[in-house]
Amino acid sequence: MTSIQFISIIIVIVFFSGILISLFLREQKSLIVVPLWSSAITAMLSIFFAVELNKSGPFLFFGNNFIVDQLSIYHVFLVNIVFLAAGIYMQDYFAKVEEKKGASVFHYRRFSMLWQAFQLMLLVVILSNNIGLTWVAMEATTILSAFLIISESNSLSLEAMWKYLLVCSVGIGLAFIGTILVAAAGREHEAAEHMNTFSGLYEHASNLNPALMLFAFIFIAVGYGTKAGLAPMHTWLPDAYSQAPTPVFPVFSGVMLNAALFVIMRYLPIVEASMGESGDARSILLLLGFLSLLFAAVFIPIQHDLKRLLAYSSIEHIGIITIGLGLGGLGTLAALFHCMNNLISKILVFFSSGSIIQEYKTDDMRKISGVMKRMPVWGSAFFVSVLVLIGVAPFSVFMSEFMIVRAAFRQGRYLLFGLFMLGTIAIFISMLKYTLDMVFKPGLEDDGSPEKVRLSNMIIIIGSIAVLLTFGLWMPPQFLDFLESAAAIIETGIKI
Amino acid sequence: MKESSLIIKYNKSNPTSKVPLLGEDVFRKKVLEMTRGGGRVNSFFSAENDNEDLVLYLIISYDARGETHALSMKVENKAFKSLTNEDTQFHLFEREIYEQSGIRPLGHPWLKPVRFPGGNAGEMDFFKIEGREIHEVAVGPIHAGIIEPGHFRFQCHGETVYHLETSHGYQHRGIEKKLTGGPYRDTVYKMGVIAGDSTVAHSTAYAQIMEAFTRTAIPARAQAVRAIALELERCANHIGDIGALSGDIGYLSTSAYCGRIRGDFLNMSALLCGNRFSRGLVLPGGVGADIDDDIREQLAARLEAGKKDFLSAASLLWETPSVLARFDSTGIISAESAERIKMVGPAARACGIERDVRRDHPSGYYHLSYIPVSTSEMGDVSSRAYVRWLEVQESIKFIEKLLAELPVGDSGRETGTNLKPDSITVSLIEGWRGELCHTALTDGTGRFRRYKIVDPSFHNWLGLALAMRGGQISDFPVCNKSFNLSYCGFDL
Amino acid sequence: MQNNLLILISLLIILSNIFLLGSSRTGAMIRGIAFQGVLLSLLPLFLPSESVRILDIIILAVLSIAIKGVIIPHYLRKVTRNIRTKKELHPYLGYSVSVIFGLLVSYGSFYFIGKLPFMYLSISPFNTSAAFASMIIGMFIIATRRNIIAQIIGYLVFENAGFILGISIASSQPLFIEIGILLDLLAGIVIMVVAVNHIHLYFDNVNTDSLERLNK
Amino acid sequence: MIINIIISTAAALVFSPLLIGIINKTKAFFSGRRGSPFFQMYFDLYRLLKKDAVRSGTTTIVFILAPVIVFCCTLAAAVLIPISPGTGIISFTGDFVLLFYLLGLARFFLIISALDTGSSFEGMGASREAFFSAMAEPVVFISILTILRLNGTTSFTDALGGGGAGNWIIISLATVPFFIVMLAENARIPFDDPNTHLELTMIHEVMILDNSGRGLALMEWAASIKLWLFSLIIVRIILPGSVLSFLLTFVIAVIIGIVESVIARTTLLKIPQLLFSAGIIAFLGFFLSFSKIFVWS
Repeated sequence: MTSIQFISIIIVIVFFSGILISLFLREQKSLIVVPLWSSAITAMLSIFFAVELNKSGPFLFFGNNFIVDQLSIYHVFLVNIVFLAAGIYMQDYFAKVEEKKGASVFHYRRFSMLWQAFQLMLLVVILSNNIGLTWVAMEATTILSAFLIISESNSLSLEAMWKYLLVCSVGIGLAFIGTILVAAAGREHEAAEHMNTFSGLYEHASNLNPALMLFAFIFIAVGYGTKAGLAPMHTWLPDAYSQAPTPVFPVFSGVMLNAALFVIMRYLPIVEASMGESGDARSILLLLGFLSLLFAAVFIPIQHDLKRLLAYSSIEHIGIITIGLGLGGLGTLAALFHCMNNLISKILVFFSSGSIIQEYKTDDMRKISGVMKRMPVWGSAFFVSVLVLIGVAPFSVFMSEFMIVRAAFRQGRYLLFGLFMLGTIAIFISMLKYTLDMVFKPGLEDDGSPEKVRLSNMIIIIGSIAVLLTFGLWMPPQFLDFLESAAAIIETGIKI
Repeated sequence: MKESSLIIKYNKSNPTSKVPLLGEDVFRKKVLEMTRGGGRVNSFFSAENDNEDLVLYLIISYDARGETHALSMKVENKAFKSLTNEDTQFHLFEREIYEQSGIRPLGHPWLKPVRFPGGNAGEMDFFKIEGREIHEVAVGPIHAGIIEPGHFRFQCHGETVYHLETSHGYQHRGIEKKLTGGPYRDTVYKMGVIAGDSTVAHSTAYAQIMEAFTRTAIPARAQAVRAIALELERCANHIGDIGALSGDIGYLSTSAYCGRIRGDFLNMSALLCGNRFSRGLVLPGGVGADIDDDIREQLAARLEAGKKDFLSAASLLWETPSVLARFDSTGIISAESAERIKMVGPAARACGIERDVRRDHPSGYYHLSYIPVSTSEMGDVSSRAYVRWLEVQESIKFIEKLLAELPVGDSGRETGTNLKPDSITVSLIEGWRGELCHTALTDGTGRFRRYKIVDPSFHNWLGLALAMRGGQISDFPVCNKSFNLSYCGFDL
Repeated sequence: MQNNLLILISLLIILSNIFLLGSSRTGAMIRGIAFQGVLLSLLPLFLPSESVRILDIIILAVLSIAIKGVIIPHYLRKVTRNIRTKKELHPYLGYSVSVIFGLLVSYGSFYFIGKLPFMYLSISPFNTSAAFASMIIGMFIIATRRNIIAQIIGYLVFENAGFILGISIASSQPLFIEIGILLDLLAGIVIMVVAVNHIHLYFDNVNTDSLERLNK
Repeated sequence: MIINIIISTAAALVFSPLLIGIINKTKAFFSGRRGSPFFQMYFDLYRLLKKDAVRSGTTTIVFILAPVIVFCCTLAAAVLIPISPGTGIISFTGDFVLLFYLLGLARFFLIISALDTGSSFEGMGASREAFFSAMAEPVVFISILTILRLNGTTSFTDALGGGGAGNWIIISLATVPFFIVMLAENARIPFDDPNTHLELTMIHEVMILDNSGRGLALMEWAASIKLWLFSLIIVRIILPGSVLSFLLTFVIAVIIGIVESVIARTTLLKIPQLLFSAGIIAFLGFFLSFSKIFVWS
């Protein structure tokens, strides 16, 4: 697989050169363009990977430290799409910020470098086959993203950063202990050489000590779950969201949370296989997922802060994905589908709300009203995105949620089904109420200046709405195939 | 009403008539206005004027502006309305006025003797806390160690101190009274023993007063020597205190070494003038001993050695956890309390208050050369020790600089014997314990009508009492040592 | 003898945990955590290891002593000096209670961890239970202390727990992963220290009481 | 038997003041002084014994008797410790209780003689002594129980007077807290400063503030015998099989000197914490002495 190695080297070079170029650039504008290119190139290359994958099936490279399969490529693609969208949005956002504050070049340079390093580390998390390497890269994302929160330096963002650092570090520490326990389970096995890789572990999963694996999975689920924002370890998330600059949101919400969940997806088949498909590990995920849904349902109605509201909505969706994983079967497919839907809707909602907040200079929802009149484009984008998020019918989020409900129903878990419906309905009502008030209630008089939306942003808005609608109404069969093979990896593990 | 106070120049005498003499109400209003505006009372005392009427003089200074004001008040019926209830810093001054002149501050909350000029020291109504479980511990006037006499009365509950009251007067020598009618030939020697460890500071204050009255300008070289002697005195005492503090907590090495190093610094003073406590060095008009090149080199060499020894011995303190654990949070006095009672010197600077006469009201060589103010923040024993540690280093640096740039010229000249009649002058000096304030008034014949001395201990004893509140009675010795206040300087 | 040494080190780790729980001064805590770091780094040297990896183990031990015993404590000491915090004021739980908690956790983990079904994997059950005790104690310190430096130290204790566990039951990680783990820890601490400096700048103190505006 | 008693008594009486001399010499060395001679305490005792005592008017017979009782009880306790293998005088189940209750009796008389003077300082000292010794006692008992378990015997003097050593980890877990308690019981830094003159901070010294002459000599001597007793116990715990191990008490004196030189005295508030920590170490040792992970050899 030399071509693959070649391409991955290109990716690494792209990132490192991006970081290095940032060191020498003096212009703020060019500084925020650089990350754009690196994510664009990587997104394109991930399509190449996907094509390669269709030809040859999953494969390892760089020894057996990295792995490419449908699951990882799916996530690589998603990650880079979000980074790309965020990169495009960033151009506009920072131009406006610049008018207000006049941040220094140093500021932008730091931001650009961190951004790319963060992106690179996320790629390592997703593509890594080595359980230790996964952990190391995950910890690195924690550290790097802490600086992204603080890029607007004030006392509140410091507080958020501190909480984020501490809670996530502890969470990652728990994941480390889980990783060690898995490694220990692998150690007693003959083929100890390969037992610190996901592929190797799955190969010998049935010989692993089941008690130890379950014990380890608890640590892993709680540890990486902290990073994913699963309740009750979610406490850092609303604070970090409310303080991070807008372009960073979807990266947090979509990418980092998904990446953390992705690691759990990697472990899930191994643990289940070692325990003879007893479903205990899935129950843990179900529990965490429902707790998240519950927390979101309780906290969303009492929020006044728009960013915090969206943070809790993130927790809800992560919870839904986890529930899907916990259900298994159709649920797994739905969970993967939901990953994408969630991500794209997050792009839409975060950018539109970010623009609203930037315009109104407050994130208190009680002070925002008449959005539709004042900024029709972003306003309608925001309204649509909220509709998507709460699962209104023709959009794809509805579809994936519906699939999960169906999976629960099919498995005869009626209590689960009921709870799920209750939670989503509570969130539906309260979010809709807030949004209607914000968007349609007559607000302060217009200051006359018409809303200016860049072409690139229009493309993001229209593109993401189109994708959401398309996938809601009609699933392309190639995509379904791809998704099914990715779900099969979660269900039955990697086969090489 | 506009010019209702006289701005005092430190090295000049001012006609007493220029000090505005106000009626009680105006005075009261004006004074409270000044204290609210950041004024700090340096001295408040009674004196007679030519008609043998009693007049209250108030010396008050603004540290931020570097100004010192004087104003006075006519007393009628030997009584005035107490200012203590409005501002705590008048408390002890008013007690002193009552004791010295019989002028009663009406409504004073705590009118008790200060120095017991008639004998019977210590016989008074101590503040008492009632309660079955409260017990009283009386310590002194005779102590187990070799220290000065003073009485402490603790109101305790178990080991916790609720209140400490200090009572002095066992060393009352009537110095102020003896100075009246002066200056005499022995006055300068009396100045040297107001507080035996602050000889240079008190002598310098006196010398500046004499120079102001006789309009003598003293050469820069003499001023430099005074500054060197003052800083040497500061070093010696601070080092001794750091040693004594570590001795109190049983930390032997620093205690033993600092004890010796203090001796080294005292010997440097001896090298300057032949006396380890610099007696007779500072004289009105100049200094009693000049620094020749030989002494200068020797002094520099000894200073270098002393500095090295001190740094190695005292830095141990900040590296030993058990020492820090003992010092930290022991005897805390908050910055608010310290500001309220207007503490001075290292004790105030340990609370984070930047108050240093050398910077705020410089005189002598401090006009020409700046010495940084060292502060710490916590207001506990640790901070007080730390401020001393910083100050010693600054002082050594200062002396080194002075030795290198010692101005050429005379070491002094004669002052005349004719003092300007009917004048007032004030001298503020930052002794090692803090600000000391000498105020002198001359009568029509050029003799001292009144010579008022305020030692830093006068401001700070109450600080010790406040620092003990809520503390452990077993912390008292180390807390007391961290203030290291003078008994005789208070008792005068 | 080797067994005894392992036990001694674990014992000292437990004692240092208890010391950390009981000490109120950040200086003392930093000393304690440095001591613990050095102890941990010595652990792999006493393992009955495959002789092939002896060089790896020595490199790891040296690196770990440098990072956990020297660099991190140095950083912490520097920031402590910088922000002039000396003492932890009123933790959420008293020191004696904390110490008793630490004792109970240590005894409890010794009792329960030994009963887990996979303990045959561990080199010494004593080490493993010390690791689990450290983990809980680390989280306890983070949760009950207001002082930020104390929280960082709690995090270090927690990380150390992972290190001990890794050594005592899964000693065959490749070297580069181990080094990555150490560097991650170092980077994490460095940014925490940077954060502390910033927090000090903005809040004028480093107690998390002042960090409570974002609650809800 | 008689010989043993004579040897133990003589050793306690003769060697104990030397311990104080060694400690002081060590401290002097660390603070760069020459220090008082090794035998200074003997001279002091001689001088004091020659002198008659001055008594405060408020004191009663208790105050007169106390020094004698304190001295006798401490000496009796010291004699119970075998100074080499096989020189134990008594041996029965729980004999260490007798030993420590003799010391307790001594302390009781020390306290009530201090209270007898009616001085507020001595009252404070007495209350501190009572409080801290109550905290120190359990630590001593736990460490001794650990030692008994290690030796598989129920008699402390048997455990000290022979038998084999156990696991050194557990022995150190018993000895370290015992050493800490020794510092507390003998009024050494960090618990108390034997050299201080500050009556408000003293614990032991303040209680004998009113004693003078012979009474003071007995009190001081008793204090040094107590130090001898504790250091002998430690030495016998570490090296129970050795004949000349009592000479190691001098090494312990040096260690005490070093400890006193490098750390400062702690605040009284922290003393319970310190003793508490000692108790934790002792308890850890006791707990481990039951555990099966140590392969006993």
